[in-house]
Amino acid sequence: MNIYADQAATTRISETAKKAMLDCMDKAYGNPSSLHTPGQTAKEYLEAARISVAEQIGARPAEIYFTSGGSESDNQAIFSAARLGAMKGKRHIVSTKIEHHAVLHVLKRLEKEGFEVTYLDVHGDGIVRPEEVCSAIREDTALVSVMYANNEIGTLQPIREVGRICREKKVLFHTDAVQAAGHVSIDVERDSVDMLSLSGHKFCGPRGAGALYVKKGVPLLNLIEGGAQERGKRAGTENLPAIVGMAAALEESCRRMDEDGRKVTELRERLIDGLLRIPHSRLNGDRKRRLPGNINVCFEGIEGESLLLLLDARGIAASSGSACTSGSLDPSHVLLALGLPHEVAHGSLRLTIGPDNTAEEIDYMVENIKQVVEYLRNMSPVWEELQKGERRYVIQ
Amino acid sequence: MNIYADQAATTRISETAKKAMLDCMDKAYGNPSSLHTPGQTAKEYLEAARISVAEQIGARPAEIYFTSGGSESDNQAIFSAARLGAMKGKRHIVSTKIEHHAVLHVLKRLEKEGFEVTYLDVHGDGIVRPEEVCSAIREDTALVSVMYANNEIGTLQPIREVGRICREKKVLFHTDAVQAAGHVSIDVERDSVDMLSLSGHKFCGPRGAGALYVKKGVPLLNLIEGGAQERGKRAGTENLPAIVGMAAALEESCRRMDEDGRKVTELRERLIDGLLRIPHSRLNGDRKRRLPGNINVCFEGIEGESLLLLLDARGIAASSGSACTSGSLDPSHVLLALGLPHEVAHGSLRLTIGPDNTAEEIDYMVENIKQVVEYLRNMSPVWEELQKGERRYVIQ
Amino acid sequence: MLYSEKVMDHFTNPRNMGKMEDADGIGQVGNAKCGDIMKMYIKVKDGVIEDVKFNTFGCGSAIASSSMATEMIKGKPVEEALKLSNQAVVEALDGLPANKIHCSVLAEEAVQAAVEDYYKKQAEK
Amino acid sequence: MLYSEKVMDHFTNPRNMGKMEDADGIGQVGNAKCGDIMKMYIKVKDGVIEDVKFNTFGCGSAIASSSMATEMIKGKPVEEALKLSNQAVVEALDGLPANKIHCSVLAEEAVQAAVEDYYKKQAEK
Ligand SMILES: Cc1ncc(COP(=O)(O)O)c(C=O)c1O
Ligand SMILES: Cc1ncc(COP(=O)(O)O)c(C=O)c1O
Repeated sequence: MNIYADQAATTRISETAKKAMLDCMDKAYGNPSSLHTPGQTAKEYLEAARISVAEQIGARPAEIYFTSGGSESDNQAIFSAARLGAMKGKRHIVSTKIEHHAVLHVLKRLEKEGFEVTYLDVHGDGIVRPEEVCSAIREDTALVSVMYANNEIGTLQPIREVGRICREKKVLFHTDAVQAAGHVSIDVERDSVDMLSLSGHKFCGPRGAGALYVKKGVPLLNLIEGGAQERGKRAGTENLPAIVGMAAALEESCRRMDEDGRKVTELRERLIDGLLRIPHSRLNGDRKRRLPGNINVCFEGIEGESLLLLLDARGIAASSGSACTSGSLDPSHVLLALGLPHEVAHGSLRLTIGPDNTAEEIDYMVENIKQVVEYLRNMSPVWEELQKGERRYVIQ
Repeated sequence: MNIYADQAATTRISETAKKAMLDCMDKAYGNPSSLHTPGQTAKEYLEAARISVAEQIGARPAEIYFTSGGSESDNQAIFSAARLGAMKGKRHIVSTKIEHHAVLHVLKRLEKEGFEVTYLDVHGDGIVRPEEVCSAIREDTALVSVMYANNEIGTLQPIREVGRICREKKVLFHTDAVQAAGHVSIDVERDSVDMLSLSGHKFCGPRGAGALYVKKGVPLLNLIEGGAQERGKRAGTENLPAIVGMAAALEESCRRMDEDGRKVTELRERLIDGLLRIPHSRLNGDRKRRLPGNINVCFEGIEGESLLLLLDARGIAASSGSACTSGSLDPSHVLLALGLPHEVAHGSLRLTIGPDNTAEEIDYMVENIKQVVEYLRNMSPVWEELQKGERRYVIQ
Repeated sequence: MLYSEKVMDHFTNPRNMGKMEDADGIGQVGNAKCGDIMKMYIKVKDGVIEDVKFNTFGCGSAIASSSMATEMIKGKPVEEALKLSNQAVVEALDGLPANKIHCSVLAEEAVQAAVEDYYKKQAEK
Repeated sequence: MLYSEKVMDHFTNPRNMGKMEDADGIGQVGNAKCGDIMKMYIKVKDGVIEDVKFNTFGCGSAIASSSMATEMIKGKPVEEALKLSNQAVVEALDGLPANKIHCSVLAEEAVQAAVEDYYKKQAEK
């Protein structure tokens, strides 16, 4: 059996999105900046995609800027807000400990430039507390950036509450909704969001297209300078087939959201139940307030990369927050932010599923993960120490 | 007849590139950063594309960074060189008056930050003089950026000579080869280039993928921060299908370069000959040292946008350096750099053709352009003045 | 599309295009450097614009604006022609792109220049 | 692939994996915090490593390095085992990714620790 359970890394492109791309390559081969008919046809495709993407998140078309993906959207939003803030003497940013690197590494660079960043705790459940956002905001806060849903542990952040607080305090609010878009309901009005990032390939759209929502009236600086595309805010010939494919995928995902969400949540619960039957295992992140398709568990006494590779040998494609998968020495900053000790964080497994996964696949995964965990524990000197009582269990 | 003669704006994707993309979507759907088999397969596709692109320009695979397109490559190269230069007190840049906006607008922003930029003249023929590059270089020159081939008038710049000078003077040399790649021979070693930008959709590859060559040992700063993709220099999930499509298209273009170049040059000459038979018309840019597929002419007494729209009505998709096509008030900075007065620059027409264009199409274009120019001149008060002798002809 | 159907219609089939040998008033506005010149000819009889012609060097919307303006003033008393506003031209064309509004202004000015020229010539008679 | 075929072979079919009840020397190196612990058991007869076993908590290359190291010292005199270098392990595995070289170092250290433990126990006898 071959199971792709790493949909948070990237999804397979849907037939709908692929068809939209091919149609676009065929019929809208011109450059949207060109005045002739092929160019103007391309422009029509572009603006139709903009209307469609805007609709799915409750925005106006003129508030949507197309980018090359989630990382670029995050970079542009945060750098822009920071630089504009600095012009008014605001050099403080509020964010969380569990943001994606596309946010964290921008914040690190801003810190080097003299910005001060408050990284909010997410407690044991992986969820930021609105009241802590509130008290972190200062006179000189240029931006609050809190992700909509976490990519590792799937926790949904209280965006509506954070948005309301920022609106009240008149502080710019950005949310990285790369993992949320197409999976949970987003409404920039309801959520009081000023800037929002999303990325096509996380909801069965193509890679290479993303969007940045910027509320009307909120100024935006370029990350990429040059031509007048995207109303002068993002230079470069538009990646039209990917943009059109992304719009089609987002429309489809949002249309099916309720139905798919129910189905996937059910699969997720079945998977979590099965995995937690393995002794000394734990679910990372709040069980309820999480993305429909995210399962993140730790198994004490084993290391994630070897788990992952053995599962791969059995046809299961998964992910881990183990240090070894990242090339760094520390395991995932997200798992550490939950308060997990290093040795336990090394033993994490992330399964991210979608509506194309089946109950049969879930059961296959449970059974095989159980076997592999057992096998690895048998060869693990850490597990030996735990069993002999020479080391204390962290997970009971 | 429907003729696409705006290939410098964007090309139609080739069947080869499209097939490569579809194959990639199908077989390499994983994220190259993932450890499992689908991820590692994707990684193999990615590295194969890198090897292929490197080969076509005489580079090593480790010197190729994939980006979202030409604009991003230009931005990263120039911002990086400037910021690194500034750290050593070097705040001067040498470039030309005819660079693409993706270069010029970056330079404008750097000027605002206190950099000094020397914009070299390109004389009447649209070609920069190596000796002028040489004498413009100063002790504090951080970068020389000269495009390989111009996008409007197609002139080929003396990159080899400029490269040699920069190497001798130990100044970093970047070239925007977006219009050149796949059309004329590029070799980063032979040309002594330190950084080079290219963009997939200009040689029948897909939109949304570009590359930045950076010579081994030349430091590079990120434009987009985040994940560790592209050896930490360009964050964001790789747009793998587009990258793979670009590599396939570049390989094909380079393989066919000699044959196609001969064929296209012949078509170009036929087109130029035909158009120059129209009275008071001129070719912009040196006739010999130009891209095989570029024709740029001015017709005195008429305005480019109306010419363009009437040609479009006859099935000919072309471009113009007229102010009206850009939304600005001044006509193309490139035509002005040639020394053309505004009123003549307004009357420019750019036709950019490829190997899929035919001699029949060329003749159709000549005939129809002749008719439309005549029609527009008949309704032009400027033409009336010229004919009555109340205004002097600029083009004899 | 860049332009409304109306604009494209007036651009591709301009009304009243051409010169007029025995015009009672001629107005020319704009300059070639900026990319737009409009020349308007009017023939007036009993204070009414009996005929009108135009010549334009300029973009699609400049040509369409000239054409539309001539239609709007033909058969109208000169005083009324003087009141032709650029907004009226834009509306009649079902809109113009924001960066092309100046073309309609030029059309308004061309009409005014032609009428003023007519008045001047009348005064000289 | 991330790993060479050799690494994958030793990872998925580790040689000499398991515990040893009557080991003459046991070495344990690394720590769980860093994500790698190797424990190596040796049985020595007449100065020759007659049998060897390992247990490892760690990534694919850690497990493969342990496995390969055990194969390389099995049947060898203890002095020779002491000379086992991490480079030799890397070469035998047809290479390791740059950021995984530390796994081979750990394997070298685990062998040394086991041999030292054997010497110590011998001295205590
Ligand atoms: C010379 C030149 N440089 C840069 C670019 C920008 O490339 P892209 O539109 O792919 O970002 C273009 C084309 O638009 C170009 O012709
Ligand atoms: C939460 C989050 N933000 C940002 C990104 C970056 O998106 P992309 O890889 O499309 O640039 C990702 C995915 O990698 C993500 O999961």
